[in-house]
Amino acid sequence: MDAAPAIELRGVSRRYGERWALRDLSVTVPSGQTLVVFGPNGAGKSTLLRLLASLLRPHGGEVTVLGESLPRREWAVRGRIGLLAHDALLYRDLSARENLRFHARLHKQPAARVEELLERTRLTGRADDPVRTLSKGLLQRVAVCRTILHDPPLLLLDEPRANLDPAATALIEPLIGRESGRTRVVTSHDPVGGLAEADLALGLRDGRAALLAPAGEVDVVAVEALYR
Amino acid sequence: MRSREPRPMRPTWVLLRKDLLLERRAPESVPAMVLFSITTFVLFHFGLGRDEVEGSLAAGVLLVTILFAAILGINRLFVSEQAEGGFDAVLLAPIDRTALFLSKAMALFLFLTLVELVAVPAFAILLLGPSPWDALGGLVVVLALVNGALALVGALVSALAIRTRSRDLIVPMIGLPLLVPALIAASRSCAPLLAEGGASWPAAKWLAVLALYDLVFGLLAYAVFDFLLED
Amino acid sequence: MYGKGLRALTLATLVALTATFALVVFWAPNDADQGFIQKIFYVHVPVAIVTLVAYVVGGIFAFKQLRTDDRKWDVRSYVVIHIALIFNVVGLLTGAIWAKASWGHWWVWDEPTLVSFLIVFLLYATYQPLRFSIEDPERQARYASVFAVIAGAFVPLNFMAVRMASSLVHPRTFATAEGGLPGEMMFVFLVSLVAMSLLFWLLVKYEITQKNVTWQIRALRRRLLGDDAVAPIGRSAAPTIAPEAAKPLGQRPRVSYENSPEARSRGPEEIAT
Amino acid sequence: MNPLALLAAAPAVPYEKAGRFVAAAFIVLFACVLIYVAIMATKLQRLERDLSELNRALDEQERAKAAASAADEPPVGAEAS
Repeated sequence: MDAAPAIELRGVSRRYGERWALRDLSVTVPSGQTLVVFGPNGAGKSTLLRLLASLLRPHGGEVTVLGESLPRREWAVRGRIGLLAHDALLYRDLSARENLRFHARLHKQPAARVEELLERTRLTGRADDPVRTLSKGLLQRVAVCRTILHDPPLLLLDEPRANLDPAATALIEPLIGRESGRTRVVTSHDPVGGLAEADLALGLRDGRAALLAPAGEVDVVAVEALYR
Repeated sequence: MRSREPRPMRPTWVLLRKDLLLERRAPESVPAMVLFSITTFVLFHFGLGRDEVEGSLAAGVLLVTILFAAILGINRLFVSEQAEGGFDAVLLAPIDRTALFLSKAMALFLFLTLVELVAVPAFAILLLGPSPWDALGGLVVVLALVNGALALVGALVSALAIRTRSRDLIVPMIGLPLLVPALIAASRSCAPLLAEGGASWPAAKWLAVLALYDLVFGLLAYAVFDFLLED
Repeated sequence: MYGKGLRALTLATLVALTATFALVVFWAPNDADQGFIQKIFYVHVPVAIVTLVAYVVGGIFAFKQLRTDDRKWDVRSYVVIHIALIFNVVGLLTGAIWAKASWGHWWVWDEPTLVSFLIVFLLYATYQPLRFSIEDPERQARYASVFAVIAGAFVPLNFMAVRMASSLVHPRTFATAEGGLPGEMMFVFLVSLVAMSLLFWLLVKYEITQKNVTWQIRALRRRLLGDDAVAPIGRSAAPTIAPEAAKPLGQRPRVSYENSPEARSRGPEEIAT
Repeated sequence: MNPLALLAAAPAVPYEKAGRFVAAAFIVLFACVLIYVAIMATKLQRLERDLSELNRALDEQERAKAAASAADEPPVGAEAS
């Protein structure tokens, strides 16, 4: 991991018509660390993730991800970011293996990588059934495989543990958890769990940074205040 | 399972393979277009009150049917992307985004060819007066150019419409007027082919207009397609 | 600041229009074969030319909006196409009247300009429904610009295809083959063309000024009565965000490449298309 | 050539069949332009109403501010005036 911070936001804002989805946000995340983002729905969490993933262009301020300034050099960060959002980005009529093969070809990864990930998440049994027949938990596991298929240095996870049972969570922890050693931005509604895995905590409220401090200095009460 | 490392296929082929696999796995566009075409021939029979058609009338019936069948296909083109939030999958990949446009245009071209393999013989049997055999060569050329126009304009209009609210209205509303020049040139080229006295090669100027149309709208669509995916 | 040239432009249009009508009715010689009916031509053809040129200009403004992402081009493109649509209706009606006057029925399919005019009208009539069906103003501007660029390129192509398809019944207004127009007619035609162009430009400037005033009042209300007093913008086909408020994103990289590793090592320069 | 002579020399405007069409064409042009002006007029009215509303709001704010500043002024100020 190069010494330069993985993410640097200075005065970043994003507008939706006349409403500000993100307003004047400045955050720096050193590489290898985890930023956990708290905040009620509509506070701008998903907007922040999509902005970091170069899917949304900033309407103000500077965004530097993995040393590349967006949106000018957005092609340079493509393929180096793993986004796990509510949409699984999988084609319902194709099987898990076909989906992952498709993503592997898009990211120029060998087919062996797909097989390795299927085994690590114990999906080989259901790998050839159409994705639409899989339960939500299995679907999330396939989505996790798709997220880290191209070994991205930066992970953007939107409530990764939603509808996952403890067994599945244990399975994907080494892949997208802290011990994966990647820089991670995780959105969460669970103050205790979120703070536990965070190096840096960011509280968003109406698109502004209501709370920004290292995880150690933030207590659960401050996080819950965001939701009131 | 293939043992050797897959050659890094150009992104266009990767996307096209996926579209063809999707259509094979859950066929929805091609059968619908085929059935629609044949039903339309029956409607034309009763609508025009004629057992046989030839010359420019035959060209018109065939091409209008293909045009409207294509509208069905165009409407379904990006649905698989939109449904799964699939656009993000392509936008996140380190590929040139116009590969999506090229792959969708090629997919529609192949679907249209498949449909015409069934629809044209059906048309010949049901409605066409003169025998189609000697017209076959010319028909293949004209229909290839028409499929090109439908695929290029269709892919762009479909991408334009897919992320709006009234998407299946926008496609015919914008697509049909845009395709009028292509239809004019195509029907004027097909008319001599299906003429009563025997097929004669279409006038070169109409084929040129059709080719020019494909070229202009192909390049234009290729240039502006990226803007549709940005946010 | 949009409205400063408005008064002068209105006067110029007034002078040009009255001159046109005076010349047409009192001075222009009657056409040899069509007689007095030919006078409709002094309204129909200039309006037709202004409409087609306006559609192409709307396409050019849209292309600039795509290139610079500056919303003022979107406003101009929208207004130009909006007024061109109105002129298109006038062109169609006067064309139909001329067809009735000289050939006896309201619609003549052999008449290329009239037919291509109808097709172009059908296409551009979908411009506002398309804008209306997109909520996010950013995307609305971008999708409308893509449409305008495509439709702008469509206009000449359509005109060519339709003209080739129909036998040439339409009197060639300036074809030099039959010696074209005698001097006086050409002069009146040019005056009329100038008048119609000025009228078009006046209406465009008028609408842009009106939109600008509406935005300024909205901003003033926001400053005076605070954010909640401002009614949320309903869905509208017209651009709803003032160009100044939506700061342009500046030049966007139009870089195409095979895949990221080579691209990064090669560090391609920004290709300004 | 004084205007009167010009008028006299003008060709008569035939008002039977042909003339009516030409007149119709010009009327269509004017009709569309006037319809457009009418639409813009309604928008102008709405603008005028908004503007007057804003003026009233500004007056109220100034009155409120004036009242507020008068209220919290120390008594000294009161005797002096």
